[in-house]
Amino acid sequence: MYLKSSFLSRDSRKIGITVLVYGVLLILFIYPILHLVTAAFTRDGAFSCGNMLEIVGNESNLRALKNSLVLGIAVTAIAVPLALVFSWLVVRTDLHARRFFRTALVVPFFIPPFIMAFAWTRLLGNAGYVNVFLQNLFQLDSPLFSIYGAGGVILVSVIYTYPYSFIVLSRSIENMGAHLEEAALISGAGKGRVLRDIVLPVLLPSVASSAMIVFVTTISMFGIPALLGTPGRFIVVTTRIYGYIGGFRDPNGIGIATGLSLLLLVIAGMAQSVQALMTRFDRYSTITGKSAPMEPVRLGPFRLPLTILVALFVLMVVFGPLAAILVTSLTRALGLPLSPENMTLAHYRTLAGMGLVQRSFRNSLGLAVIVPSLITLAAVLLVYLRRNKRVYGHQFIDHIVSLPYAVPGIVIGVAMILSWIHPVLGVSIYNTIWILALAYIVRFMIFPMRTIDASWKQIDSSLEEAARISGRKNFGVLRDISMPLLRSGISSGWLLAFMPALTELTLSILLYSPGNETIGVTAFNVMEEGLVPVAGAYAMAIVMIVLILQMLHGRFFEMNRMNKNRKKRNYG
Amino acid sequence: KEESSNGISGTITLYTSETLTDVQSYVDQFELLNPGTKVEIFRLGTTELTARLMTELQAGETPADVIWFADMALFEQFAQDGRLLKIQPAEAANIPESFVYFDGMAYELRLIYQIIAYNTNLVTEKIDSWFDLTDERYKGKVGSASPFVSGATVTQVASVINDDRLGWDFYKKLAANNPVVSGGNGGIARGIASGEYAIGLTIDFMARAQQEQGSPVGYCYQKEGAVYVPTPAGVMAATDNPELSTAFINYLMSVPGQLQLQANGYMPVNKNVALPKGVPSAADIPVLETDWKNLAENRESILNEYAKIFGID
Amino acid sequence: MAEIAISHLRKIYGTFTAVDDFTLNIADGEFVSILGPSGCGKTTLLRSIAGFFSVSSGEIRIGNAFAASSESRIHVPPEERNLGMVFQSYAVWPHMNVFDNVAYPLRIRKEPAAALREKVGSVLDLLKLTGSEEKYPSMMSGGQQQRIALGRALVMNPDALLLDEPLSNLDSKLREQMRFELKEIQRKLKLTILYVTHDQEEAMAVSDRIVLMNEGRIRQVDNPRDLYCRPKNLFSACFLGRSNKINGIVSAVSGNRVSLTTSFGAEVPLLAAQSSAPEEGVSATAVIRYENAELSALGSDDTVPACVVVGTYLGCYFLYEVETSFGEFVVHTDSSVTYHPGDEVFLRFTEAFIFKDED
Amino acid sequence: MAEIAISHLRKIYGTFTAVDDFTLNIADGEFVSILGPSGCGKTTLLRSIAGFFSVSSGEIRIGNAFAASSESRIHVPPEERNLGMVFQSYAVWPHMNVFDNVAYPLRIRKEPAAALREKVGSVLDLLKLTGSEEKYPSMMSGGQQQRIALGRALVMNPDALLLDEPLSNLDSKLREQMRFELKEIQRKLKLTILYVTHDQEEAMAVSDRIVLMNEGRIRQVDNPRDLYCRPKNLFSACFLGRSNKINGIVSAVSGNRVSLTTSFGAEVPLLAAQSSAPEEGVSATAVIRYENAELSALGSDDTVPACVVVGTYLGCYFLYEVETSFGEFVVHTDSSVTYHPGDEVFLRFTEAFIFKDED
Ligand SMILES: Nc1ncnc2c1ncn2[C@@H]1O[C@H](COP(=O)(O)OP(=O)(O)OP(=O)(O)O)[C@@H](O)[C@H]1O
Ligand SMILES: Nc1ncnc2c1ncn2[C@@H]1O[C@H](COP(=O)(O)OP(=O)(O)OP(=O)(O)O)[C@@H](O)[C@H]1O
Ligand SMILES: [Mg+2]
Ligand SMILES: [Mg+2]
Repeated sequence: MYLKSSFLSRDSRKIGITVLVYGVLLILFIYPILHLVTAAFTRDGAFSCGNMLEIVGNESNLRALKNSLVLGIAVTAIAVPLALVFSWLVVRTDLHARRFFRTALVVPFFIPPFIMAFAWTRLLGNAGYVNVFLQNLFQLDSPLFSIYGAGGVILVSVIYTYPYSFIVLSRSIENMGAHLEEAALISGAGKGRVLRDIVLPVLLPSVASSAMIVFVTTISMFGIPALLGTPGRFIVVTTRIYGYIGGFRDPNGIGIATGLSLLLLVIAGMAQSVQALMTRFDRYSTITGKSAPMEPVRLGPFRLPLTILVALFVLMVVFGPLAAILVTSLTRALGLPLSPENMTLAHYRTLAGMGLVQRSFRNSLGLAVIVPSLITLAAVLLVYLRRNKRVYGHQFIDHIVSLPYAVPGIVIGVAMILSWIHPVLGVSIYNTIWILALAYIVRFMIFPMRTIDASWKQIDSSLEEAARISGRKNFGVLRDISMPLLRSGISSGWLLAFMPALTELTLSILLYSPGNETIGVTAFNVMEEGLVPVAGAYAMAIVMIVLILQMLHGRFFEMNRMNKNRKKRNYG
Repeated sequence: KEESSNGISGTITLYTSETLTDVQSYVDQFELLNPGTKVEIFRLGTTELTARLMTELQAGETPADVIWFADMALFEQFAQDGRLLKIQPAEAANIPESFVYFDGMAYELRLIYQIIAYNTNLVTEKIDSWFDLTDERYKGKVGSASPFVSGATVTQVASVINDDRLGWDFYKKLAANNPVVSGGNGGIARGIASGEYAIGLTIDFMARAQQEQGSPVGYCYQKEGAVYVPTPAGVMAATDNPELSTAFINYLMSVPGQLQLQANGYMPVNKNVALPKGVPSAADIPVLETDWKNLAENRESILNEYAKIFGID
Repeated sequence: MAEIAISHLRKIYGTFTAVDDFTLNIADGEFVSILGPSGCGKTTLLRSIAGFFSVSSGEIRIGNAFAASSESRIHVPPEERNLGMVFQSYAVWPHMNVFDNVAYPLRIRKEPAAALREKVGSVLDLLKLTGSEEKYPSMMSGGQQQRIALGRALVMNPDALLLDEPLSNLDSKLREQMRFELKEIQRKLKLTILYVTHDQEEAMAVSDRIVLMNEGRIRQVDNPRDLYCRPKNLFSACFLGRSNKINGIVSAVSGNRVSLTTSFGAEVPLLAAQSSAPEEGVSATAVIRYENAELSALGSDDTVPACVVVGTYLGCYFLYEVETSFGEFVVHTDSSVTYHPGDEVFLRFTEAFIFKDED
Repeated sequence: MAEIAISHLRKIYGTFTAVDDFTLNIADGEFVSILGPSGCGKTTLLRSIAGFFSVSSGEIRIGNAFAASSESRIHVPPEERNLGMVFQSYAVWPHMNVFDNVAYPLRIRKEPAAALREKVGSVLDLLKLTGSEEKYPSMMSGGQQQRIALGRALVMNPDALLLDEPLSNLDSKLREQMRFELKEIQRKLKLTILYVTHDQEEAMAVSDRIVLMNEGRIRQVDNPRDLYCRPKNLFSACFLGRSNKINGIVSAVSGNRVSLTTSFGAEVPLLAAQSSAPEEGVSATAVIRYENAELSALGSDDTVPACVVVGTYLGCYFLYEVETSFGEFVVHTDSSVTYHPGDEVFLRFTEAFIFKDED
């Protein structure tokens, strides 16, 4: 009977799919990580727990571990709520100029982190514009405050990470029909309560996912803690890791470094589990079979004050650093007072002159288009298989794909070298651009996985069921119903992967090869030359290009949104 | 396939932490002088460079033919492990004996020192001593690279603790002035130029570069002695093109190469090449004695001690 | 405890006018139902009163304060209007269990825990949801979810309740109990209730007044009985109850005896309801409710012959479809007498609403 | 074009049994309605037939092939069952406009464009949605969205249709037309239809058979008339129609004349419906439909005195609440005669369903 056969083939297909999926995950994700594990548990060629013992035996490491955790938690606890409030304001309310704010608030994400860090020292450092201004204002002989230390690291990290959450949340809030909020309003809840009692918990999947991303980003980040933390005696695990790799020349350096990285992996794994645990129920359908209209919530008397607050934030956090970078890129040389005669466009000319720069733009743009598209597609399929239990052990997939993002770039870089330096299956990708592509795929897979999984949790299953009862088969349903409804998750996942793929540094610098320089590497080298103004110009160029892309993408997006609004089309 | 006059040809890869444009200028000239040759530059900061090199070696192969960066200890280790090729470039005759390391496995190509630089807008007093760094006036405005990032600073530590005028006490005093210990020398130079730090320890040519760009930067060779930062260059034993590799190092020691270096603001080693203007000769620069042996043996404990003093452990 | 005064309300979506020039005063403690075809603007009306969007024009007063006024650009936010509402789409919160959903309005009002538990408990009891407190909406049936929504509105005692088809997914038993309870609560608390429903009988049973809407406009406002017995226009006559329509020329009028000549030339003797007064010669439409015609085995001067096509049993009565000289006709008789397809019968019209056709 | 055979179906959610030991054979082309209190398992039943989850036990055959069987671990996915379904929660796709929503099933079947446009057009026309083709669901009213869902099910011609309260949010006029159309389509295409509704009259009007469910189990399956006139148990008697309940001891039985003595000692003279045969002396419950009692001004031996409490006007008839010696009682009379609160009247019972109480 055809029924029976179809039933049997289902089972065998499941086995096939499982083998395929885990095969790929094994090669791409687990194999490199295994190198780290072996490195961590090896001493002069033999298995040993020496590294681990040494790690836990050294209270500096433990302190660093504590700091990393504190940092991660603090940053997550600040950045995510901030992002949620902003998302709600710019998407669901009648805030003034919300379209503009919506773009502006993402800009910090477009500035390469190490340049961002430099910009912040220019702003808030001892000789930063702000401090200098205040000093002159109050006639102080020493700077008013310092960004060196835990406070500074947290501040800048928050500013650096909130866009991750904002990008995810602002999109998923779009799918939330008005009626859930309206029901709370009519029950007498004020705007704040609506946000806390309804929006936050209903969007929990997206909130938790973005929190997870922010947390992992923070604990595995090197640039900011190194630049702002070390001077303030605030040492985190990643700084230690770099110390072991760079500073000591003792043969166990790498081993201990990877050992520490494994600790980060474990922490990230826990975060992943917490996130999964928080959102294990199906209580979050915001996209249901009954569409609700989406009137923006009216802020009433708060409208103007809130607009001003957001504007101030944008001014300080977004345009502040941009301005700092712009000024730097226009001054003839560092440290010269800001006066017309010190201004020049020479650095931009220098930049345009460098063949290297153009080459790296080409390389990076290529990577930044291919990689996100690939992994977003892959993520859709993976999440689909996982949700429909088409693979055995589906619960492990999430953990596996988030591993490579949890360790500092330099470490995963080392792992990638060890994995791919020799030809695998006859193909050698080492010293080609493809090792970079591969590394990015492995490292950024977590983004689309998390965002798509989250927005899938918000689709009411009846919508897919309706397609199936209409006679559509699995992937048909995926294409016709799920994918369009996943729009938010897909686009945010793509964007989250796009930026780092464009400007990634720590990983690329280990894996690039002559001829395959990336924007990050080149910008970094230019910086190293002491050609700071040129680096500034470089950063401005990057931001400009990304903004233009974003505009186009936005235009396109706008267009959808506009005719969406014209037809008052939206999900809920 | 065309061959250059002296019969060398092919492609080699150079691993270096020298600044990119400088290296590029040497390579361009070299390729011009030796048509049919190609030198691929792989430029990284010392930390990443060593990390990559070590990893590659651990995995059993590296594309590197010539290596050139400021990590004497690593070179020493390589020399012992026989990872370096013993070469006799003709030009070696023109450079002082002291700059030939591990009898011909590595060579010094130009001299750099870690010195004290300062921002001329913020520092008006005459600066000439290590102890200017411990001056109350500059509390919180002193910058220094971290030994966990900068090989030069490791050398510095090994030298300072070896000098009885300074020693660990100096660092304790310095720490009391709570300096900013972070990143590499490049960052410190930038910081000084931008005024982030009033004064700090960095490499002389970096200070010079900032000066040339027009930044308000001054520098001095400490009267107690600057830190001489050896930056060896050598040929990997595993290279598949020893001739070209040797030729490249030979070029760097030759007059044209040294002139190029000098033009970039470095102190040449070739006795037939004059110093850049405004730069004292190596003879006139007091230098601290570096205890390489101690460093090689107690590197970890030394760095830990340093880290403890500056609270960056 | 508030009257609601709506005047010249208009709501335009893009180019589409959903509610148009809507003026209505709802007295304090009055129970007003809104009837109208699907898509006529009922929900939009309720949403404007709740204040989820600013009206395109017109004004709304709740109690004696302006809630919304387009010209003086007033807009009181929903949370300050102290209204209760049941959404047509339930809008139960997926992340809260039944208890929390219902308790929410009280939590907002900082109700002490004990009183809260007690109130919610009694409401859930009333809604037959006791025992499901811990369940989440996704584990509830459609009707149960609707009851959660209802409970949420009942538990708070607002000035006025806006109910948008609150019982549409409940079985008739439950529905009847609920509407009875609603009526009780309203009497007790003197609630003003604006009630949207598609169940005419329900509307008749509970309402003080019924508003009949079509295409965003009011067609008639009256107490149930007058609305049913004295429809002011063709729409009202047709929309309420179930009826037959006959088009023709008024051929003779004596008192309320009217005879209509259809296009097929058939003579139809009718008893005009007092509400409508046709003149001879005009072309008119007669609306005859199913129950305003009788079938009998023997004819007389005021009957027309007919032939039974089919009879449908509807519990307490029969519905007969008969064939006449002027087309199909449906009659509604109690289940005592039964006819069979093909029976020759006679049709008497006891009351008809006759309206002059406007052309 | 397929019969559906369900045997011993059971669906358990965690610990809660939503459908229990459900056995039913639906003939090819039969129109079966499901009535039952909210939360009794109707939707769950439909969803098991559709195949959205695997049943806990029992089996389902569609046509002559197994669709689901717990012991032989068969589960045919929904897309291979060729059924049409209207979801209680509509399940209209928010990202498709009205036309695309309705056209989707045809697109899957690779319907040629012209035929597709034509079919969808006619369905939309039937649903009074013409002109809204381009609108998106969020711009539609509740009822309009429900019609989209209905259209999607009607446009494809499946072997069987599963309709879950498909008309609950439509006004009565539209509802009547729709159910008429449904019946037509079913007749034309010989569709098998499983129809969930809360509107008993609707069920009566359209169904060949009605399934009465309670708490996941079948209580009675019958054709509308028998179900209404011959309830097999107290639940059926009470659930269908609207009725009064009287508890008491059967004090006298002669033929179908039964008199019941209530706890207050009141004597109630009843006419037992043939379906139920009580014996003397047992305690029993009598169910008397509103329409199975009459009010008259003058009494006789088979009447009991009563006093009018309140009369409610319900369009085609009156509902009188009267006070009797055995409590409140509701009667249902046509609107010809009217009584007023306080009037002394007499109550006659024309038919009662009497069931022995099980204890
Ligand atoms: N956001 C919108 N954009 C455009 N038109 C809309 C929008 N919302 C509703 N409409 C239209 O306004 C009209 C009234 O909608 P409303 O929901 O008030 O109808 P309703 O009377 O509640 O109908 P139902 O009884 O089906 O719920 C409908 O024709 C609908 O198509
Ligand atoms: N996922 C679930 N988990 C637990 N219980 C559930 C779940 N879904 C439904 N139920 C319970 O199963 C019972 C039957 O649900 P179902 O939706 O079939 O009722 P229904 O007959 O359709 O009611 P209604 O007429 O209100 O739609 C309900 O009591 C409901 O609480
Ligand atoms: Mg509505
Ligand atoms: Mg249901």
